Amino acid sequence: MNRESEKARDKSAPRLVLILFGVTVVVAALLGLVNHITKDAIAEGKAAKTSAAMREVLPADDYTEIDIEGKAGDIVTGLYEAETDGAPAGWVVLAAPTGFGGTISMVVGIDASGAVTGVSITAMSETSGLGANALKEDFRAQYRGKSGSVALSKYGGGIDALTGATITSEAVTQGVNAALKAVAAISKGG
Amino acid sequence: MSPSFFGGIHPDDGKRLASNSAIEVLPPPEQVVIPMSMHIGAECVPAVKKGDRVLLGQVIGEAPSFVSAPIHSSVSGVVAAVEPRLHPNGRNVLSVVISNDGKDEYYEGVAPHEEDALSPSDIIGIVKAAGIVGMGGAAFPTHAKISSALGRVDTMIVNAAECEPYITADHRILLERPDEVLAGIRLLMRALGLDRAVLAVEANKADAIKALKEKLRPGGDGIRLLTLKTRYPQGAEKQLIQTVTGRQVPLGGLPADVGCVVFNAFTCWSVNRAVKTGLPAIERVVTVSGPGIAAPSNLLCRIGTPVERLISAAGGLAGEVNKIIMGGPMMGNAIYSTEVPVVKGTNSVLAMTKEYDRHVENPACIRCGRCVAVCPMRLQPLYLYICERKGDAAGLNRLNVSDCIECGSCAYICPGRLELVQSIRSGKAIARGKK
Amino acid sequence: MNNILYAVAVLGGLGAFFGLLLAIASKVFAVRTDEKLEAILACLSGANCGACGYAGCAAYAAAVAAGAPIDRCIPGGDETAKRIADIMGAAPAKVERLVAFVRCSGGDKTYDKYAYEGIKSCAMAASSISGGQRSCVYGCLGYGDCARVCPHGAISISGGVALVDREKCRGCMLCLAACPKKLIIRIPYSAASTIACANTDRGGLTRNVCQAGCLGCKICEKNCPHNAVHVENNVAVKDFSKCTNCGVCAEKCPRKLIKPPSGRLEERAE
Amino acid sequence: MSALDKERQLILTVSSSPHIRTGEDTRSIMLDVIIALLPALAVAAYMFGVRAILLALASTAACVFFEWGYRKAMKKPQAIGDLSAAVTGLLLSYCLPVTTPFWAVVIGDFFAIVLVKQLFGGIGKNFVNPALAARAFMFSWPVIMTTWVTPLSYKSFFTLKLIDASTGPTVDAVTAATPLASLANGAIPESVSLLQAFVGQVGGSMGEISAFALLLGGLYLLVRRVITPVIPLSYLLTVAALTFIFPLGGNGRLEWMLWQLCSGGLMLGAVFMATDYTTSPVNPRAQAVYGIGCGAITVFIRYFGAYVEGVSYAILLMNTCVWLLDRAFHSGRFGAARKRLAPAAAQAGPAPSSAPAPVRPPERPAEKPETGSAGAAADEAGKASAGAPDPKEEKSDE
Amino acid sequence: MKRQFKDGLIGNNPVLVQLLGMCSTMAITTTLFNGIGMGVSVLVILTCSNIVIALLRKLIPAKIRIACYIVVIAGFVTMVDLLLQAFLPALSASLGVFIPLIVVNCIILARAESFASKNSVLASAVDGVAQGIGYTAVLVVMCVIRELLGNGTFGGGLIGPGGAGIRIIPADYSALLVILPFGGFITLGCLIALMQWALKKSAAKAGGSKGAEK
Amino acid sequence: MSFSGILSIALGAILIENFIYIKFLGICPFMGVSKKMDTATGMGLAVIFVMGLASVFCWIVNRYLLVPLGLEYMQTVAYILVIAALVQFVEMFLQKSVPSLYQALGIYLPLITTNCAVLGVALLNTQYGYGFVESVVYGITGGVGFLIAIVLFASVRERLELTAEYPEAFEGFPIALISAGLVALAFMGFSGLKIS
Ligand SMILES: Cc1cc2nc3c(=O)[nH]c(=O)nc-3n(C[C@H](O)[C@H](O)[C@H](O)COP(=O)(O)O)c2cc1C
Ligand SMILES: Cc1cc2nc3c(=O)[nH]c(=O)nc-3n(C[C@H](O)[C@H](O)[C@H](O)COP(=O)(O)O)c2cc1C
Ligand SMILES: Cc1cc2nc3c(=O)[nH]c(=O)nc-3n(C[C@H](O)[C@H](O)[C@H](O)COP(=O)(O)O)c2cc1C
Ligand SMILES: Cc1cc2nc3c(=O)[nH]c(=O)nc-3n(C[C@H](O)[C@H](O)[C@H](O)CO)c2cc1C
Ligand code: SF4
Ligand code: SF4
Ligand code: SF4
Ligand code: SF4
Ligand code: FES
Repeated sequence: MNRESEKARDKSAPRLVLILFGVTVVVAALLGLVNHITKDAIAEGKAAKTSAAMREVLPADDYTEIDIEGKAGDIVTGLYEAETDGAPAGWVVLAAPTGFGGTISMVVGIDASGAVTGVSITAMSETSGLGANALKEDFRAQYRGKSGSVALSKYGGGIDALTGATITSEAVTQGVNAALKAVAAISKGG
Repeated sequence: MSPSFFGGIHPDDGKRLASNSAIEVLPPPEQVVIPMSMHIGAECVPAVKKGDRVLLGQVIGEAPSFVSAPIHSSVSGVVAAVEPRLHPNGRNVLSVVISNDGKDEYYEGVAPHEEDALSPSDIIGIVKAAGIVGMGGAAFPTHAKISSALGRVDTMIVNAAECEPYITADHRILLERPDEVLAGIRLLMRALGLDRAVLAVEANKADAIKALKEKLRPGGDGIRLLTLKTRYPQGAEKQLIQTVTGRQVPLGGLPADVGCVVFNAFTCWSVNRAVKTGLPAIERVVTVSGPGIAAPSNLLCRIGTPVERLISAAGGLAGEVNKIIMGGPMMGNAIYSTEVPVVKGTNSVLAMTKEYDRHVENPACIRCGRCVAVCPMRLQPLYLYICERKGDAAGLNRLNVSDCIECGSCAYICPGRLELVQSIRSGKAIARGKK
Repeated sequence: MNNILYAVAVLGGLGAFFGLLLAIASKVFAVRTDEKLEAILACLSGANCGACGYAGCAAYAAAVAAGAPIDRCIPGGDETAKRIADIMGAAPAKVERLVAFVRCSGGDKTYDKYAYEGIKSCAMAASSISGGQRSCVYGCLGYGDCARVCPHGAISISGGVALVDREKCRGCMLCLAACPKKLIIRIPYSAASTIACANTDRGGLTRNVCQAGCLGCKICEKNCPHNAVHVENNVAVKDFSKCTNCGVCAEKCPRKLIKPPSGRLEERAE
Repeated sequence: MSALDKERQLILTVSSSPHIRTGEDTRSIMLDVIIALLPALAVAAYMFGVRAILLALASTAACVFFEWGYRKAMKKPQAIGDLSAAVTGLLLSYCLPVTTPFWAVVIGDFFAIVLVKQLFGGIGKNFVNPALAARAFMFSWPVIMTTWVTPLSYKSFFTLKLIDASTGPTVDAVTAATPLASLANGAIPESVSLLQAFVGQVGGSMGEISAFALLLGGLYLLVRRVITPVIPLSYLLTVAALTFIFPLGGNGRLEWMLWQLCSGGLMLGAVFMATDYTTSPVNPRAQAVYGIGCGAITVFIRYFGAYVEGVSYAILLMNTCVWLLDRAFHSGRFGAARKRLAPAAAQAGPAPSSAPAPVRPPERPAEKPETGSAGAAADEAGKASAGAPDPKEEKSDE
Repeated sequence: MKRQFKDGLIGNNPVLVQLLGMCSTMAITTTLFNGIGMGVSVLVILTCSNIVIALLRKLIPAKIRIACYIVVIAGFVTMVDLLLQAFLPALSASLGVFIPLIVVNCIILARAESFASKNSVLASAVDGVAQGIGYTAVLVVMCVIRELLGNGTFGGGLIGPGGAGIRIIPADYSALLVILPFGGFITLGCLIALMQWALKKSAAKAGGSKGAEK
Repeated sequence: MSFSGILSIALGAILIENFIYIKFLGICPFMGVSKKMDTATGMGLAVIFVMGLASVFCWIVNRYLLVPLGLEYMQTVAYILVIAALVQFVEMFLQKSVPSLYQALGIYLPLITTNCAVLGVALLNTQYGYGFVESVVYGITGGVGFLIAIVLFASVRERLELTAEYPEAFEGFPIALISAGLVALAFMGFSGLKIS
């Protein structure tokens, strides 16, 4: 690099500002462009994922979000009322209990009678081979049809824990219970 | 619980081998080799040359400075050579070789002193002229030690611990000549202007303690007999002071800094002899012992006698001897030739057999921490070793390598068989070199 | 489209703001820096990756200016090292390549005064007793302190004596300081032969302790046509400024200890 | 050469002082550890059947083999004679469930010896405990590591079948929860009594179940001076104190504390693993701090962690602090605290004969040489041991 | 140019020799899919940023060059991030925060500083591709090893039933810890050791043959 | 922000999700500057400082600029710009005004700009949806986790440097990485910790 000329270039502070400004402006413009192109695809992807999960746990035509501010505990992060052909079909609850490796994002479907119709896990960082086995259908299927409250077998409930992953199992169970409770509160109140 | 020093070990003391052998006088050899360096301090300058006739007790090496001690002929005869000869320390050292004429003619200066008329400085003068050096191992000129302690100390300790295994020279002298040792102690007390002294003896010398007790004037003369727990290195100066007075010699300090001065028991005996008879340091008791000696003995022999003579006088070697040591097994030097002479500081000659050799080819530290637990100076030998191996001078200084007294407790105890003392010695040099 | 405008405005604003901030700060907080340091810094990769072991490029530049090795910038590689070398001063002028040489042929040709037990190190053995176990107190102890310090693996122990491989030796002379017997000297790489003995005792004494040692017989001295070999202190010494590598001395030496500086001991003896 | 030397053809040996060495060496120490471990193996065999012994033997053999193999491959001098690999093998098997399949044990042994120990240079050079690191690694197979057999539930002493990794325990013995699992939930186990837990009739890793047998082994090690009491005591006391002060689940303090002490790998860890020389500090004070650290982390993990057992991780974590601790807590320096002890007379200058300070009578205890520094308890513990480790010697009357 | 590629792969491999970008190398190498995804993302970003920086190298003053480089790099990273989110959401989810963190991946800035800022556009582009391939290769090797030992499968996220990879070791025998952080450290350590061994060996060979020539 | 909330964020950042041993963020400086204990300490302290600072400013930029304008997708660019400029600013400031502190900490600053941990903490703050206090706590305690990790590791490396004898091929980074792996193994003891 030619140091003499570099020094000369360094002299003016406004120049510094201008160049940095220029670079950032160009980058920002490009980013804005890319964002413009991808924005919809990203949003769609996200929505599709959640709605797919919702549809999986409780098939319905339409889901409307219900305000649950203060009515459910920390674990429940969202509640939707499901409708099929305009008739209420039950509720879909988004829950986020804490497992072994952090938050587990899950979706619980509950029908009008208050029984669980399905459990789906949308994001988790449990150990693969252990806690991650909670993604498997046979574990989640255990919750189907349960109502009131659920518990692991070792506490006298009907849910068999995953081998070597009691903590994950407990967390999922906790999520389902929170969902059931939230729905109970809503349906009573509403 | 009696006060004691920190750490230490309990090796098998092996003293039973020689402790019951009375001191025998070894006839002087046909030729003595007297090195010009037998003490800490400046090497002496030969005062004779080849062909000179010398008499028993005549000065043959003159002390060039204050911290040094003159050297005397231990026989009468003719100087056969003045040349470098093998010294117990393994190096060739300028020595005066004298052919003994067997007559033991005394030099005229050798005459008894009028004991009661002596002033403290007269006593110091006699000690200096007699070339007495510490007989406990370090061979520091005794007159220099007295002078530097004058007026600074309140306690004189006589070191009769003799904690090194096998050695029984001090033990025998205490048992056989308790009067002379006590007289020497009183002389030193007079020289220092003290009216108290502690005579410290390890508990494993029961008979000597009994003999001393009988000779001590009850209450009269200020000498207190103290029985010490048998534990190595009980006799090391700093540890002994700690045991006796509870004081710790400060870092880099001298005993006088805590008001103490220490003399070995045999040193006291030599002082007494120099005053009573005028004989300088030409003789000493040497224990010849160890598992490889046929008839372990305590021999009173002339300085300059070849070790070979001592061994044959003690019945020769027995068993598979692989090592001969001058000094104790913990701190002594292994020698490779039995030609080397007895010097002033030689308190024993030991022959060790193969089964005592526990050296291993590939030592490995297992971090058991025993070396730390036994180090009387509270050092961490394993870390010193590591730093020395890496040549890390800063690390060695941080770990105070210079505090080590080379007592060998750590290497003795080490189950990994590390050569800790050897490494630490080299570590001291590294630390000094790159401070 | 609005979105893109916002983006441009915000990011551009941030850029301008921080640009300004730094521009002002660099005026306000200007610190006079060392020219050389700046120059070195400019050579470094600037990645601040820490691979050099220092706390970033600036720290390493400072260390280099203070004398640290110049080849630690891993992303920068050789090229950077070269450029730093330029800044740090001209490379040393070409000089005669020097290599190390061990002046001893004893080893197995001496006998042991005693069996040594302890740390396997020349310094240890030598400082232990009587200058080591070998009968010759001048000779190589064979525990390889020199080999351990050699960063280029140029020294091996052969026949009980340390031997420098002239091809591998880079002349750093670390081994010189490591040898407690001070046996290692520098010789020109091109030297065809050198006297491999350092025993300064008289011939008779030497013969007693070593079957290979220099006897001080002066045959080499007498035969050297260039006056390059002299016996001093009972041992032959070569003056390389005069030696023409003619090889006469090596041929005439009755003990065959004037040897080429590398190759295995056995080969050398031939 | 003197005539004597010539006559006897003596080639003497020269070496540095000291010239005598204690009879104890690494091998004898390791042998003592193995002996001390035997009672626990006996209890394991009684409770779980012959498989316990087989597992221990297999693990030991594999460790010794890997140690031999690595050093052979690397052309290093052999060192299996020091028996440290055998200790590692034995201890690793002790902290595994008795049903662990042999292939898993062998992988664990490989990990312990090759990756943790020999890669760093072998005995004395590794910085974490090989057996414990291997156990942590074996949590790769959590099902294997958390399948517990009920003691004495085998049908025949010789026929405890292996568990099959894929199908879980297909044992002809019953699996059981360990007391720890219950304690982790704040409940004192109901199915077993404290006495059973103490002697070892509980589920758990094969070598850890019997606090009694382990204490017996620990006592042997103490008597033989292989270990000093500092680490085990500071470790156990810390756990005892913390669990006594903070009982969970509204349980009685004393009962809760005793259960905590007798459960899981605590005794095994405190007596045999935290004391591993290589991975623990050498300075007594540092050892006390190390023990306290192990205790605190153990309780912390037991109370708050995902794992019901914290011992192995606590020790591993403290292993990494050893160098720091040894540096920070060494035991003072001889003569460093002298000013206080120097007699007045010595400073008063000359005229000692006129007023000599009396010699201290030896009965008076010496003042503590160190200045009382932080961690008085640690200090005391350190001192207690400082005297202790004088190794047992050949008695002088032998 | 051939040399540049060889350097990128072996002689001057960004991870194994320059020891850069270790965070992502250890963090995300749990399935082949992750490895390839990350590797290609870095390759693209590295190449683009190298090109742009080589273009701008004459323009940018020294004082703010790091800031400018970072902004450029961050721009590309964000673009890749957005594109992934839009079109490969699964990959985006599994790489998580490590995609935006490519900004601070030392490799990219290091190449910008030490290469692109001093060389022509073409050379810089080649450098980006070569170094990117070197990085990707290491990631792939790490992934294959860790996925195989830790999960018992090959090609996770890409092939096999449901993208779970082809099972090679039965699930119950695979050593879970190899795909945990611990395994990342150990695997990378062993790989670098292997590299050092190989480089040394080849250097010795080269040195040996040189010696023989003499 | 309750005390227990803060405690659990802190414990999480220091022990459970240690930036180095579990999250793998900031490995480059961790490996580069862990040979000696004192430099490791300096580095650790500097990281705490920068991570705290980054958390504060990035939170402000995000909350008051990006979110209101719907520009969340520009987080990465904005954050790195903020961090780079801030660090450089602080460095200049220290060098001129507090040279002693600059000597102790400042020299580590450039190394930190391009460190995954700092950008990581800003991005994670946003991802976790942390408020201002939480962000600051997470930033600082994440740095504390880094400090603990690097100091412990430096002590291990000092020990290895002095005592270990490993095969030549493992010289340098390989043995360091394997040692770090073993420390990470020990840190797994904290995984899944729950403070209730
Ligand atoms: C590497 C590793 C990963 C783990 N991952 C999980 C997990 O994802 N989920 C979980 O609940 N427990 C996990 N654990 C914890 C234990 O497997 C388990 O919680 C504990 O041993 C109690 O298990 P149990 O009660 O199911 O027998 C993990 C443990 C280890 C060693
Ligand atoms: C260089 C030197 C100077 C000494 N100066 C004195 C001194 O002035 N006064 C004194 O009483 N002792 C002095 N000593 C003797 C020591 O205190 C000690 O008695 C001697 O080293 C022997 O101790 P040891 O056998 O325990 O090693 C000195 C020693 C040495 C090496
Ligand atoms: C480890 C060690 C052990 C010692 N053991 C004794 C001993 O047992 N008896 C003895 O008189 N001196 C022993 N000394 C020497 C003393 O420290 C000290 O030098 C001597 O008592 C001073 O007296 P002196 O000058 O009259 O020799 C030992 C020294 C050391 C370092
Ligand atoms: C008291 C004592 C305890 C030991 N504990 C262990 C241990 O817990 N784990 C282990 O692998 N080795 C242990 N060993 C054996 C050996 O010291 C260990 O493998 C070293 O770590 C090897 O360097 C022990 C040895 C002793 C003497
Ligand atoms: S006694 Fe030996 S093995 Fe034990 S710690 Fe000290 S040096 Fe190491
Ligand atoms: S030789 Fe030195 S380090 Fe060893 S125990 Fe004695 S004083 Fe301590
Ligand atoms: S240490 Fe240096 S001078 Fe000596 S042989 Fe090796 S490279 Fe040559
Ligand atoms: S040359 Fe010197 S350092 Fe090398 S082996 Fe010989 S004596 Fe030792
Ligand atoms: S890649 Fe993370 S700090 Fe370098």
